[in-house]
Amino acid sequence: AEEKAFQAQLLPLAERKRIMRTEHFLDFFRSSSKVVERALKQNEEFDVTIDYAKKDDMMDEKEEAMV
Amino acid sequence: AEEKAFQAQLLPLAERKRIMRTEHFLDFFRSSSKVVERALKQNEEFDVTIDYAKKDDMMDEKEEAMV
Amino acid sequence: MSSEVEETMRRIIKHVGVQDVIITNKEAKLIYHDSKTSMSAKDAQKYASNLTQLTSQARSVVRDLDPQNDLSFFRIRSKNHEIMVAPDKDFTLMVVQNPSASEDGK
Amino acid sequence: MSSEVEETMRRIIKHVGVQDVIITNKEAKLIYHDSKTSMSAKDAQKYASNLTQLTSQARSVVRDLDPQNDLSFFRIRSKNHEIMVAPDKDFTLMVVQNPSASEDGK
Repeated sequence: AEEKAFQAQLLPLAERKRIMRTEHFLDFFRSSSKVVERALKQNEEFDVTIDYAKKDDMMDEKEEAMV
Repeated sequence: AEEKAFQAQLLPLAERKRIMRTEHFLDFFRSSSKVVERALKQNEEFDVTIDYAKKDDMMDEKEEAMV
Repeated sequence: MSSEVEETMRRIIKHVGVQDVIITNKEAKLIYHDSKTSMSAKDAQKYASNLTQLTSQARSVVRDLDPQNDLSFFRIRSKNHEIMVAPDKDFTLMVVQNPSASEDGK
Repeated sequence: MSSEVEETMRRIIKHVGVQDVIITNKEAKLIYHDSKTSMSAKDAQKYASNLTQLTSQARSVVRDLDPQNDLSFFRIRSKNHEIMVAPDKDFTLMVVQNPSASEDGK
């Protein structure tokens, strides 16, 4: 029953698909996905919160590589 | 009067200085400042939210430089 | 969904460590949801609601410092995840990544 | 203040675009405050209180997804600033940067 109540709150699939085809959505999506993709790339190259306590050596190597 | 009330809430300078000399504070400071300095360095190299609308060309250059 | 959106989504979900991609409308209702960790639509909706609330709180902090300014992006690092939120007036893109996955993969 | 802390603080405040550095204790009271924009101690305190509140909200979102997990760092980008918050159990370090300053400076 709870599951049913939840399903009822969801936007219908057809409506979601319609929204995602609007120019308004595409404008949003183009800029927001760019920011996210750049941040993902940054994280792959360098983790700012690498656990320095446990991985100090690893970190130092990375830090040097970055400079 | 408001200013006075605010000053009264502040930790006394001597107390602040004492805290900043404790090992407990130094432990915190060493790790948190490392994370912040790495993030600052990241931002200097690459701004994930560069205004693509206005600065698209600049961005593309940067993105290529990053890859 | 346009092929442009599909292609970008595929690229995002393929990034190392990316677990969940969620898009909501301004009522915080799910418009899109993809997951590598089989997060249910229900959990995704709950998560999105929490993040939407956090987004408006972050927005007020930003405006409190400078009323002319506006929130454009925020990321929350925890031991195991990075949550990224790119909010716009009408939609919000949220991505959950496990950044240490890239370490393990090397 | 130890010379180690002084030296790091000098390095941080010298970073391109850094405007404010704030450290608070767990009651969100100012322990340290340095500013290039002559932010008053009062404004710094108000700012720190807002960010401390946001920190605990971010922490609950993180724990809601995974109770074993904990918040370690978050950054908020706005048009004009990036706010960085590194929270610990007893202290929090907050830095406000204007990242576009580095663009202008080139």
